[in-house]
Order: sequence, then structure tokens, then C-alpha cells
Amino acid sequence: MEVKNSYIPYQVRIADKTEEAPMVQTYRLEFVNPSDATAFSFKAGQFAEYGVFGEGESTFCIASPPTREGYVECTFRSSGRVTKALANCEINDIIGFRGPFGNTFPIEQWYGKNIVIITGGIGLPPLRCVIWNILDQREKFGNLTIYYGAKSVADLVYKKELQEWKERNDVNLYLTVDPGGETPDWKDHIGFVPTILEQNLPSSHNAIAIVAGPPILIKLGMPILGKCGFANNTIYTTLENRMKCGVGKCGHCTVGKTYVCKDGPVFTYEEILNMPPEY
Amino acid sequence: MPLTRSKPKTKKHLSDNDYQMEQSLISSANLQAFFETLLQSGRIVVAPVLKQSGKVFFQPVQAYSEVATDYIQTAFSAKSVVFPKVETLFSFVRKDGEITLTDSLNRIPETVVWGLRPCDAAGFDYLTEFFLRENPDSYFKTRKEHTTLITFGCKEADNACFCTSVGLNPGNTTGSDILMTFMNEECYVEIMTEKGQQAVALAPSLFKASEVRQKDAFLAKPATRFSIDEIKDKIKHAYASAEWKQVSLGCFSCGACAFACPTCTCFDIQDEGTQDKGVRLRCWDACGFGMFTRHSSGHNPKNNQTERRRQRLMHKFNYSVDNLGIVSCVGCGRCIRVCPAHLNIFENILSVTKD
Amino acid sequence: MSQFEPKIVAFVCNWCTYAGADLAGTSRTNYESNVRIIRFPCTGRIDFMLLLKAFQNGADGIIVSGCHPNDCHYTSGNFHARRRWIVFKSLLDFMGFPTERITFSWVSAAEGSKWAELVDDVTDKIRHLGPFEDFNKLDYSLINQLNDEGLTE
Amino acid sequence: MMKALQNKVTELFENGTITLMIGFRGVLDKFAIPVFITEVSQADQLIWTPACLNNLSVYLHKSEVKQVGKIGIIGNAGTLRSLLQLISENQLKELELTILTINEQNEVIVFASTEELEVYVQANCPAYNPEDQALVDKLNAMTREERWKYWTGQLSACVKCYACRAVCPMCYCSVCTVECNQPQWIKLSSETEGNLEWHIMRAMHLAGRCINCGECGRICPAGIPLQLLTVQMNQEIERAFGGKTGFSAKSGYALNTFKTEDKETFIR
Repeated sequence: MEVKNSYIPYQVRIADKTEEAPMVQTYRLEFVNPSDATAFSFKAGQFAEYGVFGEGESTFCIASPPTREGYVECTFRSSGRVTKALANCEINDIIGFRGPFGNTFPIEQWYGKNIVIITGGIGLPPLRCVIWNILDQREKFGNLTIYYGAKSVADLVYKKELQEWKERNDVNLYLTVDPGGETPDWKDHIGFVPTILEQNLPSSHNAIAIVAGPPILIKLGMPILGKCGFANNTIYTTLENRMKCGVGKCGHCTVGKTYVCKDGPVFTYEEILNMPPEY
Repeated sequence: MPLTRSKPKTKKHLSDNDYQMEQSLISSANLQAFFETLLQSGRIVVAPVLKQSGKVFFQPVQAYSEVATDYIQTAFSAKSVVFPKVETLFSFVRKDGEITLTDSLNRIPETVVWGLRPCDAAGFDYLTEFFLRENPDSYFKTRKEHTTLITFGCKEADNACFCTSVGLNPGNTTGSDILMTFMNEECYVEIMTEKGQQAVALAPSLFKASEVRQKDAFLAKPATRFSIDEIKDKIKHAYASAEWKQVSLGCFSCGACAFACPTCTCFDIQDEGTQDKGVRLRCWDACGFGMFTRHSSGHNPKNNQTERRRQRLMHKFNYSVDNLGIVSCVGCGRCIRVCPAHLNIFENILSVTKD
Repeated sequence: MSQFEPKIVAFVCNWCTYAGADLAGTSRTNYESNVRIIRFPCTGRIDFMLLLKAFQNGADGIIVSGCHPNDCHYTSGNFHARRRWIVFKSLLDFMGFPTERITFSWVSAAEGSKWAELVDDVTDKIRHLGPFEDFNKLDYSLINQLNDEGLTE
Repeated sequence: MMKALQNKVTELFENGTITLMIGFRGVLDKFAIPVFITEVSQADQLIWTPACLNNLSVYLHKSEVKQVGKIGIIGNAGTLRSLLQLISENQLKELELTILTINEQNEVIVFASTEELEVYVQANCPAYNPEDQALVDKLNAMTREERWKYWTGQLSACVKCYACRAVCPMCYCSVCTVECNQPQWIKLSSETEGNLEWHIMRAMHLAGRCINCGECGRICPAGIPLQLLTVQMNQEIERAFGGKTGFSAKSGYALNTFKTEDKETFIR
């Protein structure tokens, strides 16, 4: 049987390039040959390997929702060799795209439930895919609460969409910046995301929660949700670990016996608890 | 709401070898003729060669005289035939905005590995399980299909060998296409697979028919260090043992044990060349290195040597059992011989699993 | 067949040799154009890895030149460089690298003609030596190919 | 002789001079393996045989070892010279650790001061071992092409496991040039060209600092005689600038000082 070579990437063209925050970019990517575009499909929570030929590959989640056809978006901060090369690419440049990899958020199982989303910094892009996925079929879900914060006002990503979500009446958004990161005309909260979460505890009745972002946020956020009644298997997170192959072979992303790229990146808090603390 | 996750299909244990085909005999003199037939057949023959440093390496050879005979084990395993230290995944050229990728999967030569030990051959069996069972790896698959493994039973073992402790033995046939055992002036040949038959069919006149023979009298008897079943369930709760720190204090965090090991499969993907013309390479990597798990933000989930050495041992004796159903250590003892501090894997396993 | 035109890379210090090369230019002395000049604040800043990188990226010959001893703008840069070159040249020679392809020299800001002569000499020498292919001819076998010839007892 | 060593270590534990002893213990009656003794009861594991070849001073850089407190270390010739070179490179404060050795007359010696260590090292430890000297001379007698064929042949087998860097007490940089990928100084793949670059860089960064304990060549899994590179480097430095490494606590580092009258024959 013909084995698909999982290391040959799709070729994608950079259709749009927006600067979200200092050193943080969002790329809209379109497939170079149309047969790939039709064959390609993914679900919320999956990630991909974005490669600049000659520099290497980097791992980010697919930030655009699966309900939007014809393109995929990704948001990344330029910190290493590959992400800096990615940031220097121009519109219409061709880069490599390998994916989709990993398991998905079980969005179908959340119909009729309230959704609580807690994230920080560039933890928002993987969950933006979930948020738009929910907003595109808004009537199927209960109320949607989002807690999002960043170091400073400039570091908030998707500023236009945050504004849009604020104005919607079916989304209540707690926006915050770390103390000292606010600007004079900043009207929203000031404080770390876990403290804002503790000041406005969400109700756990018929609700699920998603926590994503830097490991410190996961380690602080999960116990708070536990305190206000969220069962361990109703709290989801997406783990970020070093990844190279994306298909569970290269060994970089292991946490105990679990391969974050193949068995994750989406895990319930219950699964995280019986994994060794190596993430 | 359990998430979708593949259940590990339990595989038969490494040492079950119920697919023996047939057996025959070849005299030691005809062995050289058989070797030369393989050479003339256009295949690349990789065999152990003794080097001035006193170590023995697998290396392509052109004549039977180069092949080393009285050695216990090679320094590196033969996995580099199917999982090379550096492998080109594809090469790319960028010309006026268009990128063309070419991979060299169609140019992989037919290879014969001569002079393997039964533990190495069992290592190939594990590699096949690991690379081909889920998300099959096309590079490994092509190389493995073009490789024939001819194994020789061990006449003697040194005190780093512990294959009998992981359910193998010096006469085990798992993974080999042909297993030969020296018996005085002759070689008892067990042909295990079609590839083995094709190799023997190149010079059928050299082989004589033979009844099934007992090999034990002609094989080495390495000491059994522990019972694998006992270790398998004790290691489940060995993660928090205080012994890990003591066991890994001597570790230098280099990659020698992982690169010499027949069953270590970790790798890194790196690009070389410029953005206009270059290659994407797959190179060996090792969980012992500090950079292996380091995020670009500097956060490192395993940032000291205790955690890294624990990952290596837990993966081989616990995680691999949960994920693939088989222990991923074949007891060849290379990691003990090659380690600069001679850290001892079975002594460490015993000390972290003692209650 | 067109004659082989060597690529020469020159690592020069900004205060003396670069100024010397500048003087050669302003006084219209013409010299071989195969040289590509890379300017450094001081010879002390020229790292030995840069020489290897130059050979890897296709250089056939290298000139490394800076201020005469005691003329260094930073007083001791060229003294440190001299020690480094002595040790590096002996290492490359010990490993069998063709060190005649690397020329070390002192050229002061006033020695425009010496610079022109140096470049002509080096280009002529490298033209005779031919292109530098030792790096591309290295074997890329996938299986360990450790060969032992040369040191047999 | 081992009983004397064990008694001395027990005595040092009891009078509180050391809380951790780094030494050797026998394993599989063939290998000598480094051991870290923290209680008096374990002192009887200590052995001293010709198989005790590891250079234990490399463990002094490990944070897990440093935090244990007052350290005792037993050293063979290579280890003692490394300790002196580390002191001269300000990596070890004067005698913050207790250094032991066993001399030819099988007596256990505990060094009271660095000067005593210098005197002992100058009297008992040869700078280069004879086999390396013979191989270096043989290589220098070969033609350039033969040496190039020899070294590229040897280095083609290097798999970049970095054991040579891991066992070297002089390789204590927090971030090694190999781990820097902006720019990618050294090719990461273990092809011959990348291996050549790596070993040239390693030899240059150890020139004038390495004390020729020979561990890098002894433990190389591919059996490459790496120690010859640094033996040649140190002999070249001795000829050109004078001075030997590892024989005094103030020997400094040849490539970060200079003399105005350094001699050379090739600069035009």
C-alpha cells in the first residue's frame, strides 16, 4: 500500500500578513495547488508545522476556524531562527505547511453547554479557532465567557476581534493587562489573568472550561476552576511542547508515555493529573 | 467525555518466533563462497570490520577478508542501515518564486547486513514496530524492504550482555532473515523469511539439507540479571523513586548511549543550505541532551540530568510497553560499554525498582 | 576553456589594510579583481571559524591582513591575532588542510603598492593551485565509513 | 592500599572536612565507575585500580554535585592537572575542595595547599603520554595529503554524540557555540564536513587550556584519537610561546595574553 510521506510539506502562499503585537505576526496562507486546498480539512485544536525552506520548521496551532474554507491562519512570535525567517517573509512568498496534526477539541460534545475560555499572551490563537468556531454556530451553545490578558496593551493579539467580541451581547469578555502594562486610556481590568479569574468566578453549572497559554497559567488556572466546581474532565487545555515531526516519532514532545503531538495537544485536566509534571 | 485516542494493540512478545521457514547446513569453507555470491549479486554488503582502535564497526565491505570474526559485539548497532545518522528527507530548489522538492526514496540500494547478533536483529523487529505500526515512516519502510539481515548466534558473551533478562537469548531468531549458528566445522542455517530464501537461492549448491538441531550446546550463556515481568510491573510506580538522582549523578549528558543503541529512534529535523537551494535532513538526536526538550522561550520541561536519564529508562521499560506492548531494550549491553562513565542500565533498573 | 578565475576573500582590518587598499585605489594602481574585501574593526576580531566558513562557501584562497605590530589602533589586537594565527595554522596543517591557500600579512595604511602586490601574488598562486574542492569531495556515506589508512603500524 | 583510602575517606567524613566524596567503585569486575559517596557507610565501595581512568574534575561543574556542600575528590594524573588548570582559570576557588591521590608507593595523600599540589604534579605527572607522542610524530612525518585523508577518514565516523565535550573538564561554557543556531556556526548534521568544523573549533577552543588527560580520545564511541589534536596544539604553543598547561595554579591561558616579541615565519 502506498505510504504517504509525512515529511513532504504542502506548499502554501502567504496571502496576508498582519502585525498583531511587537514581534507577533499573523499569516493567512493559501494552498499553491488547488487539489491540496480541496483535500485539506482540519478541526479546532489541531496544529501544523510551518517551514521556511533552508531554515527549518516551527509548530503553531491553526488559528483560523475550520468553518472558514480556502485558507488557514497562524499567529506566531518571532523568537528563534525559523520564526525570525518566517517573519521576514513577504506576501506571495511560498513556505512549507505540514499538517493537520494532533487531536481536536470535542466541540460537538459541548452543544448546549456554557463555555469558559481562559488564556494569556499568545495562548489566544489556538483558542481563537475555537471561539470563531463557536461564534459561527452561536445558537448551539450556552453563554460564552472569555478571560484574556497580556503583559501590556500592545501585547494583546487580535485587537480588532477583541473589540468586536466586546461589542457582541452574546459574549462576555474579561480583558486585562498585567499591572504596569496599561495605557492611560485603558478602561478594562488590570491584573494577572488568574487574579481576574478569581475576582469574577464563572459558574460551573452545565459548563466546560478551556485553559491555554504559558505553563504557569495552566498550573495556576486549573486549581481555581477546580475550586468553583468544574469536574476534572470538563477542563480542557492544549499543551505546548517542543515538536519536530508532528507524527509521534521524533520523541521531543513526550510527557511520560504520552506524545503531545499524537495523543494531544488537547488534554483534559484529568489526563494532565495522571501525567508526570514534565510539560 | 474521553477524547479519541488509539488503544495500544498488544503485540506478541519479542521472543515469540513462530514463523520459522526451513533449516539447512553450510560448511565454514562454503560460508566465504556464499559471502562472495552476495557481493557479486550487486548488493551492498555491510559487515563488522575491526579498526585500529580495537573497536568493531558495521561498514560496507568489498572482500570476505575484511570481515572481523572473533568479536563479541560491534561498538555501534547496525540500525544506521535502516535509520541512518543523517538522512536527506528531501532537497529543494527555489527559482523565481517556485519551489521544487525532490526526495531520493527511489535510489535506495539493496543491502545485506552480515554478522548481526540476535539482539541486533530483535532490535530491527522493534524498529519496524515503532516506525511502521502507526503513521508509517516511508523512508524507514523503503530501507527496511531493501535490507536482508543475516545473523550469527553468539558463541561467547561478556558481562555487559543481558539479552536473557529481556526475554531474548543468544540463539533467538526474531527479526533475522537468516540465522546461522557455528557448530564445529559447519554452520546450522535457519531461514526465517522469503528474503532469507531469496538470498540462499543465489547459491543453493553451497547448502545441504538438515534436520532441526538443538543449538544450546553451541551458544553462550549470559547471566540473567532480572526477570523482565517483575521489572515491568515494578517500574510502573518507580517514577518518584529517590534513586533516580543517585543513579544519574555520573551521567555526562552526551548522546553516546542513544546513538549506539539498536532501538533508540529519536531524531531531529534540520535544514541545511540557503533559502534558494538546500536539503531538509533527519539526524539522530538523544533525550540525554539538554537541548532536546528546550522551548525557544528557554523553558525546559526536563532541565536536569535526573529527569533525562529517567526518561530514557522509563521509555524503554515502561512507556514502550504501554504504547507498543513490547520492551524496547534488547539487552545488547552497548550502552554500558560505550558510556564514558560505564553507567550500567540493568544495575540502574534494579536500584530504581527495588521496593 | 576559460581560464580558472579564483575567488579570493580578504579579511582586513579597517584602520590599516583597508586604508592601504583604499590608497591603492585612489592612486590608480590596478591589481587583480578576484579579491573580495571584508572589513573588520581589527585583526583581533577575525575569528578562525570565519576562514572555514569562507572556504565552505566557495572561496579558493584567503588573505588575512592587518596593522603591523605596535601600530594597532586598539594597541594589542594584532598581537592576539598573531598568536591565534600561529596556533590555527599549525592545527590546519596537522589536519592536512592546504594552508598555502591562506596568506597572512601586515599592510599599513601607507602601503598601497604592497597591498596591490600581495593580491597579485596570491591570485597568481591560487590560479596555479586550482579550485579548492577538498570540502566538496568529502564522502557523504550514510553508514559509518571510518577508514584507517595512513597510520597502520 | 584500598583499605587505606577507605579509612582516610571515613576519617574525612567523621571530622566534617567533606560531605560528598567523588571516587571510583568497581562494577562487573572490569569497569571502574564514578561514584558519589555521601555517607560514611558507603566508603567501603571505593577502589583504586588502573581502570580508574575517568577525569572526575568534570563533575565539579554539575549543579547537582556543587549543592551537596564540601566536596572531596580523588584524582589520577589527568584529574590533578585539570584541577590546577581550573584553579588558574578561576573556575575553582583555592582549595574549596579536598583533593586526594595515591602515589606510586601506594600512600594516600591529602593536599593541604595548592602549592603542595603543584609540587606533587610537577614531580609525578608526565605532560604527554608516550603513545600519543609517538602517533603525533608519525602523523607529522606524513605528507599533507595523507594527513588530510587520515583525518577526514577518521572524522567521517563521528556521530556527534558530544561525549568528547561532555567528559572534558575544560568544556564548561554555559552555551556552547554548537548550540547557537543564529548563525548556525557548526553544521548540525554529522556528515564529514560538519564533523571537521566541530573538531577544528573544539581543538582551537582547547588550545593552550587542555591538559592532555586523553579522556576525549579514550571514550570516543567511534574510536577516533581526538586527543592527538590537542597534544599537537599544546606542543605547538609550548614551542611558540613557552609554558605548559596544568602544572601551576597561575599558568593562565596562552591565547588571551601575548608577548610583543612572539616569533613566526609566515606573516608577510
